[in-house]
Amino acid sequence: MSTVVLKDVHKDYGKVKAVRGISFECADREILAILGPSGAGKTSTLKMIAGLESITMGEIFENGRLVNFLPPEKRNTAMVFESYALYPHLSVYDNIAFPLRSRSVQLKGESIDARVLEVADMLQIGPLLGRKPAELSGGQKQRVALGRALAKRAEVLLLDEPISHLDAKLRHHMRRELKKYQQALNTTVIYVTHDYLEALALASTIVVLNMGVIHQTGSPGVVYNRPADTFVATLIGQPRINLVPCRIQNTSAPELECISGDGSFRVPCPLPADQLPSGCREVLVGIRPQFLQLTPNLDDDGIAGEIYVSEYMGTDSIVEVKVGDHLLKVLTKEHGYRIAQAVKLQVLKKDIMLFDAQTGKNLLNHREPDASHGS
Amino acid sequence: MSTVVLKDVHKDYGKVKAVRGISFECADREILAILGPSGAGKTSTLKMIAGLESITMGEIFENGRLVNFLPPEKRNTAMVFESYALYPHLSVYDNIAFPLRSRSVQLKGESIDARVLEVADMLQIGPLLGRKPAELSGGQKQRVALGRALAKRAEVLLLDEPISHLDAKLRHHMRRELKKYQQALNTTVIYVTHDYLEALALASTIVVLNMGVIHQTGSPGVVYNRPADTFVATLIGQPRINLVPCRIQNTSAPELECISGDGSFRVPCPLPADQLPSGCREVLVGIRPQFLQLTPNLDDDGIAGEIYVSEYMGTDSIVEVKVGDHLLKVLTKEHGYRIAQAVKLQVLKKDIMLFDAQTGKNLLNHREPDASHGS
Amino acid sequence: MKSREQRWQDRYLPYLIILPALVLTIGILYPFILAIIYSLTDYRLVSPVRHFIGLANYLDSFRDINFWYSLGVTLLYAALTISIEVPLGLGVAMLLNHEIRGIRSFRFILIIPLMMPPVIAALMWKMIMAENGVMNYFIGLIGAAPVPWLANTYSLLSIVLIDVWLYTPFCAIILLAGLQSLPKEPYESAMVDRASGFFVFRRLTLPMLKPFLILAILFRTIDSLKMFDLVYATTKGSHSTMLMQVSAYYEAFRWYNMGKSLSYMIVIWVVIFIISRMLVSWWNRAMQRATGTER
Amino acid sequence: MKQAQQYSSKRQILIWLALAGYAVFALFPLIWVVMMSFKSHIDIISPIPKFIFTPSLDNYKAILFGGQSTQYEVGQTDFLLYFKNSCIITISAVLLSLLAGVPAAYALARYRFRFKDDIAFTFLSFRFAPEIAVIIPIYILYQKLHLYNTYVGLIFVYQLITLPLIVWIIRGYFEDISVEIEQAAKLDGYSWWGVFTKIALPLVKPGLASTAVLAFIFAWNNFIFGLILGSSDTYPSTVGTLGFISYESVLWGQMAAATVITILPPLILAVFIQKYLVRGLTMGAIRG
Amino acid sequence: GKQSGGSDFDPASITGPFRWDRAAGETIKLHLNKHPFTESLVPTLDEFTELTGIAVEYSILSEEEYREKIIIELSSQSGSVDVFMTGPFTEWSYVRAGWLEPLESYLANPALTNENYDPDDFFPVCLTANRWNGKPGYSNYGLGSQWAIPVQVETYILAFRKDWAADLQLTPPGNYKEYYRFAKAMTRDIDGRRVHGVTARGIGTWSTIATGFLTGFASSGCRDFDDQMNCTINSPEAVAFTEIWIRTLKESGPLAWTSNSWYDTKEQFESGQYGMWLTVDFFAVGFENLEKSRIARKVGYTLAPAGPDGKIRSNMWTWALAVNRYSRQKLASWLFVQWATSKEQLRAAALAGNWNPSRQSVWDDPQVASITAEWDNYRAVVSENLQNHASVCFTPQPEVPAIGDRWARALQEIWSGTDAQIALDRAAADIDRIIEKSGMKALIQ
Ligand SMILES: Nc1ncnc2c1ncn2[C@@H]1O[C@H](COP(=O)(O)OP(=O)(O)OP(=O)(O)O)[C@@H](O)[C@H]1O
Ligand SMILES: Nc1ncnc2c1ncn2[C@@H]1O[C@H](COP(=O)(O)OP(=O)(O)OP(=O)(O)O)[C@@H](O)[C@H]1O
Ligand SMILES: [Mg+2]
Ligand SMILES: [Mg+2]
Repeated sequence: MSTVVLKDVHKDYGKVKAVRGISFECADREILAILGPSGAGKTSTLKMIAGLESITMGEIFENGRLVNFLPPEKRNTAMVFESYALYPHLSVYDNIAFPLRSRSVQLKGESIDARVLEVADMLQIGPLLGRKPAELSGGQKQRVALGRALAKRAEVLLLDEPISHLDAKLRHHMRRELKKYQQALNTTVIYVTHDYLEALALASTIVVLNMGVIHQTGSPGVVYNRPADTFVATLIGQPRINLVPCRIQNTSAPELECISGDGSFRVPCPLPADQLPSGCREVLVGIRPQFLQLTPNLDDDGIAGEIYVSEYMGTDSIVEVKVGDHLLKVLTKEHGYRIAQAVKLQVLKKDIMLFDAQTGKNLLNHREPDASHGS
Repeated sequence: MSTVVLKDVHKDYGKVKAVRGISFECADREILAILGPSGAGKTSTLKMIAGLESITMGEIFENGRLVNFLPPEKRNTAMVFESYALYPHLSVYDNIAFPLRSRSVQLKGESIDARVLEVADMLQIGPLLGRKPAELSGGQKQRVALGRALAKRAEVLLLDEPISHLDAKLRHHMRRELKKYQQALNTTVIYVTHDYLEALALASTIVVLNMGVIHQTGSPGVVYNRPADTFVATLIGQPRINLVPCRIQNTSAPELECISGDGSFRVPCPLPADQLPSGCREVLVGIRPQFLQLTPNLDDDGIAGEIYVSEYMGTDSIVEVKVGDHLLKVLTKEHGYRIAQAVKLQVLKKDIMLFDAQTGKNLLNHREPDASHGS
Repeated sequence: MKSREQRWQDRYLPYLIILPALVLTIGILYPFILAIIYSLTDYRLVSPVRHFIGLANYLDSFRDINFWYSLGVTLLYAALTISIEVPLGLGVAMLLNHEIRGIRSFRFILIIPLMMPPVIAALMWKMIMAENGVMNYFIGLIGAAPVPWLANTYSLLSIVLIDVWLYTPFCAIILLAGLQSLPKEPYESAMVDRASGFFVFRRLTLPMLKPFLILAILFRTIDSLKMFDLVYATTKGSHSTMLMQVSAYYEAFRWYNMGKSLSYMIVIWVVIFIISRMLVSWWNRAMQRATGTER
Repeated sequence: MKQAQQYSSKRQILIWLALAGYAVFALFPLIWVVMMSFKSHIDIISPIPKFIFTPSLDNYKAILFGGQSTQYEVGQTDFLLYFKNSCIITISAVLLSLLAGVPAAYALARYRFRFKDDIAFTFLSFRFAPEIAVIIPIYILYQKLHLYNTYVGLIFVYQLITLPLIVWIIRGYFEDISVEIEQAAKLDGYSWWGVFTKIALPLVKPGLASTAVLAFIFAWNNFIFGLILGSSDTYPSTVGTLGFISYESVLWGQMAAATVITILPPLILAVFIQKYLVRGLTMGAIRG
Repeated sequence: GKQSGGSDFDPASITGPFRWDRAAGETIKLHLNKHPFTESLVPTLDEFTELTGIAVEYSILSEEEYREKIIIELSSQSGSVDVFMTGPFTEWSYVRAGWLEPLESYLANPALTNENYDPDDFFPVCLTANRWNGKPGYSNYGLGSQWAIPVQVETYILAFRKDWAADLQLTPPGNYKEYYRFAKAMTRDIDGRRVHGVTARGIGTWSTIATGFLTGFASSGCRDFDDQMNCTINSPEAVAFTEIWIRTLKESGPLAWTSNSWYDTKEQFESGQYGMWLTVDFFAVGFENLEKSRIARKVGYTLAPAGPDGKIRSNMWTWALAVNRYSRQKLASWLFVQWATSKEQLRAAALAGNWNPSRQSVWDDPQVASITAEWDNYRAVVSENLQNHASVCFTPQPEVPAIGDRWARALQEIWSGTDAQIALDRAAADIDRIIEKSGMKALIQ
């Protein structure tokens, strides 16, 4: 049984406020991802959970027990450091075996061997076991760091961008292995990443952190489909979401419409008038590039625009469409568009998000939860 | 004018052969990406170009001049190290200003200031200028390292995974800035990455490296659409390409067909019989997940299969479809498939790749170059 | 052209950098050689003439049981001091490495003994260890009989005690600086790995600190094998404290036998040379191991 | 600066106690010396050690101003001269050693070249020689070269003490600097000198400072070189301090006062240096 | 000025009337031992320069350092020292090494020695002690050239706590059996603290021999060498005396006798913890110092205990000024020696604490005499000693330091439990070897 609970935790480094009162709960045996841009306070949070950084304010509980003052060696955690923190004088094998030999684990020769080999195999570093860290490439070091944490089989596994230096293939493999490992050993995992895909693919809960403040906590589906605010919406999804400043107006259309300043962009308002916060008329309309349909057929309904630029991205192209003063990104599989070609853009009402122009808050957030996220 | 040419370059670390004879040319003012998995020899190659590692064998030319023995400080290169290698005793400002104060650049006070601020602005590290590296987060350190290299405005810029620690948004921003910078200053850039998307988006030439050997050199479009072999094909593209071992057979179909061992998978052979290497019958058929169309309509043509697992990935889902003994990945926007649901898979002949089962070499590589890659 | 320039750099730059130090060194080399030559003569301070007598001084010494005794006492002395000072210094350094309140004052206090010139320190200690001195006074307080600290049987140990007092701070400083230069991250990860203090000490601190430990041992070995001041100032070299350099002093300055005295000192020089050679190659290996860059 | 470990108060107290225990051992003789410097001779030779006495400044007066001393024990008025000599010789010797030795240490740490280990060992082997062994040959040489009883001669011979220490200990610190940081500096366009002065030196500053202090202390405390190779113009203060062993008794009080004064410079130096004995922000990150 | 020196300088070549300014403009270099004589000399050096036009540089060191330094300076034969302090048995080494300038022809030359100098005013024993003909053997004592002019003299007398003796109703010992008993009787607890009957030097160097021990040894009729330069420190009488000497120390002496240097011993005695010390007479200055000593006015002085034949042979030492044979300013050097050992200078020195004076006239000076007036019968004892009992008790030969150190080590061994005969036999054998090697035997007549 291992839960981790943070209650209004703060971390100051002198004048720098790295973490400004965050609270979340990580349930037993779940993978919780802390997602945030560079400098958000992810590493600081993780180090506080590990007991490596003092807590400026607030409380951290592990298994219901207050651990603010428990030294790291008394907690049953394992951690992968962003900078690896390998033992320079030990071979890869001994690095991985190190926690196993410590008093808290104290395995004997053969079982150490078995565990090290198992982990090495999983991380594909078998042939490197005899080398010293100085003789490894960046990605290899990172895998050793991961191996060291995994070999220990701690109750709580803290991972700080553990696979950022691996290639896509290996990363994919690692993600799977990690999930298998976590399920087999019933470990609680807190996973720090700046990669939303990783968070979506791995975690059951995502905590979105920025500038030391939590913007949203939720399941991957919720975070993706119902971002709490524009920050979360832009952080997640690539190419990033289109945000168009609009006014909500009562037009001739059957329902309210969101219309941009120059009138070039107009979409139906996904909220009925009575659900709009009173007085709120200035909004940001958010539409993910995938949800914009591009058609060369100018007779179709939709927003008129012209192709501005088109970027080839393997299978898909990212096409930027100029609509009035706005550039909208569209993800499409068609590569045939010419620059300056006139097109129409279509969008389903269900794919339209609405954010408060002032606060950035999502105005739709009382909608039903969307259950469509995957395995 | 800055070209970089490698001729049969080798690098051994004692018994470890990190680079085993690679040759490529980086034209003036181009961005060349070295793409490869962890341990491929990317960093080693870069360090040899910078003059930081001795060259075990082979020759490196910069601007046509042999530089094997030129000390690093005499070359006009800048480099971002994988491990940042920031100067721990200097503030961020001084770290960035450091190369500007060197004898080879020798800027004076104000112009240094201007350059540092410009770079800091571009990298969004303005507020951090007064801090020491130890007070930075991982991503911030990486940006400082990048800033230091950019500030110098060297003729050749060597970047070793320079944005691996940044979030998607920032990464995107950086990529753009880098491109702008490169175009403005006419810098030649060699960019090491394990991220194929980065390579595709940035580079005009991609060198695919694995185990110290070059698998392919080419433009992004060529590398993506006409991978030299299965290694390149699987390295690039996410989810990775489906490879199905097949035999080429003369069936009742109008052309040759590729049929898997159990017969469950069959697709037309993209090559006419006379273009097949003699005796080659065992092949790997490669189809990217994007090119497989999934239809619940069992009356349609196509390969019959059933849904095995479905993974939610934001907009798309990765659906694995069981076809006989094979699992094929399909990228789709439809999320509604049930496990074990029977489906049909369709693929266009132009989207089928063919690899030699023994050597892994792409059998289609004498086809016309595909010009469909974007801006 | 370029490649030649580079090769020139590669080849000669290091020598160039070392040159000033080397020049100083070579200047001092001359007296060394002179000393060796004198040791092959019957050089007496009170005699104007010197004759070359080959290895006679050495053979003479080797036949003299006092020589062997002296050598034995010297080795014993070095072994005793080093085996106390280095572990104790390590302990002190590790205590001083904690960032706790008041640690700065402690760091300062604990190196003060080093600042006493050894001769003076020894005189002061002699006073403290006198029959009516403070040591016996304190011992008397707990009811024990006064101890003749500097008389034959105790004198070597007493001088070892003074040496420990004087030079433990030296070890502590070197080791503290060493501890401070260790990378911090492995410690953090070891903490998370729940390694016990002792385990971390044995598996992390010791191996990474080894180069510094060896340096401390090296310098202490060199200095204690040629220890002179403390003995000279306390017992003037009673039988049990007849270290090699004290013997050599007697031969040269009291009995005028410069040649013989030099033979003693050349022998101790050789002993130090051999031990240091071993320590230095050990240091080289440890240095590479600690950073994981074995060649 | 942040400190990862949080000390429980129990642990702090334990560390404190252990340190205090050692501090008593380290300080006791010194306290005794300081007390002695304020005692009269009759109190000093008291058969029962005196902890309570009427302090007087007579001893200090005697050594600083010579002046009033009893009929048979004239104070040593040259002490201040010797003190000045010590300062000149020791500081110059340490500076010379730093100037020549630190670059050498750097080369030994960073470059690979032929005879490297032998050269390094040669530096060290200087310290092997028992002082008494080399002192006579040096004396004879100095007489010939007119270096006898000169500052230059003494500064030169003090290299025997300071140079090996500086080369060897600093070399260790240089070896600790991550190679990549220096490589980065090279790429940034700096020659070895630039890298050395702008990167390597600042990074080893703490080690440099403490080693320089050690070298200073060892040189300051040396006795035999000054005695044999100097004369009344150039004697260092150690020789002066021993001068308080008068013909028929040791002037313990004055000697103690002189000792207190003699250890002041290293002490003051150590106060300044003390902050370098603490890991700066820069340290800890230098090993790759 | 002109050079009046060099190893072949002949003082007889100088003629004419005596003039102080004969060597004006020269500079001489003194090497001085830390000593009351030095202390009184240094402030008056300007007077000398004024008188003679000779500039003086000097270096002062404590005794141990002084001895090392002077040997090195002299052995360099570079003339880096002109005038230095020395004394009887150390001179013997220097004489054989040829470092000393014989002074009798300077004394005899009226062009060089002024008529008021009055060499006969020196105690005869003091001049004798600084003469030697370079040949080994006791019969050569006091023969030959005058190598140095004494500035001070020390002899050995017995200092004891007369207050304790009175308490215990003891009379001071007249022989060494009594000496043993006297020490034993005074060893007891006073106020719960142990006090000891006797103290003495005990470090393993010749100074341990040269002091009270040698006085007792010689008084007991023993010698260190026979006429053939065979070591006799292990003769039956010698062993008997040595045994009783060590036994006394062991049973009634300091706990750590083997680390007792002269100043430890003096402090011990002055701290009031010891009953008796066969010591050098001038230490009385310290004992009687009311400010610094706990035993001032509590000490009695008497002659050293006598041997079986009733004779007392008190060992002695003089500090004396000698001239370096390799000096390049011998004339100036001699003028300095003459000036520094003049009646006026030595009187001033004595008044400044240079004890005991080497000139009869100074010793008899009322002002000088008044200093010691309150020191029990110190004056009488010292006078008696100088008249009748004092002489250097080592046999003249250049290896005194080596044999003295070896001998002292034997005493330490005996103190640590080795049988006296065995320890002394071994020492004698070693000493014979030293003499053998030194080539002395060839010089015996
Ligand atoms: N100093 C060294 N000694 C021995 N082997 C080394 C050394 N440096 C690198 N290697 C090995 O050489 C190979 C190539 O290393 P390199 O650092 O070039 O890889 P890379 O492509 O940069 O990988 P990554 O993406 O993980 O950083 C790896 O197998 C690595 O283990
Ligand atoms: N030791 C320190 N002193 C001062 N400020 C610090 C220190 N460590 C971190 N910070 C600051 O605190 C903030 C949070 O840092 P943290 O390392 O937690 O970020 P992060 O979310 O892990 O970022 P990244 O993804 O770049 O690693 C950053 O702005 C950083 O500059
Ligand atoms: Mg971080
Ligand atoms: Mg790399």
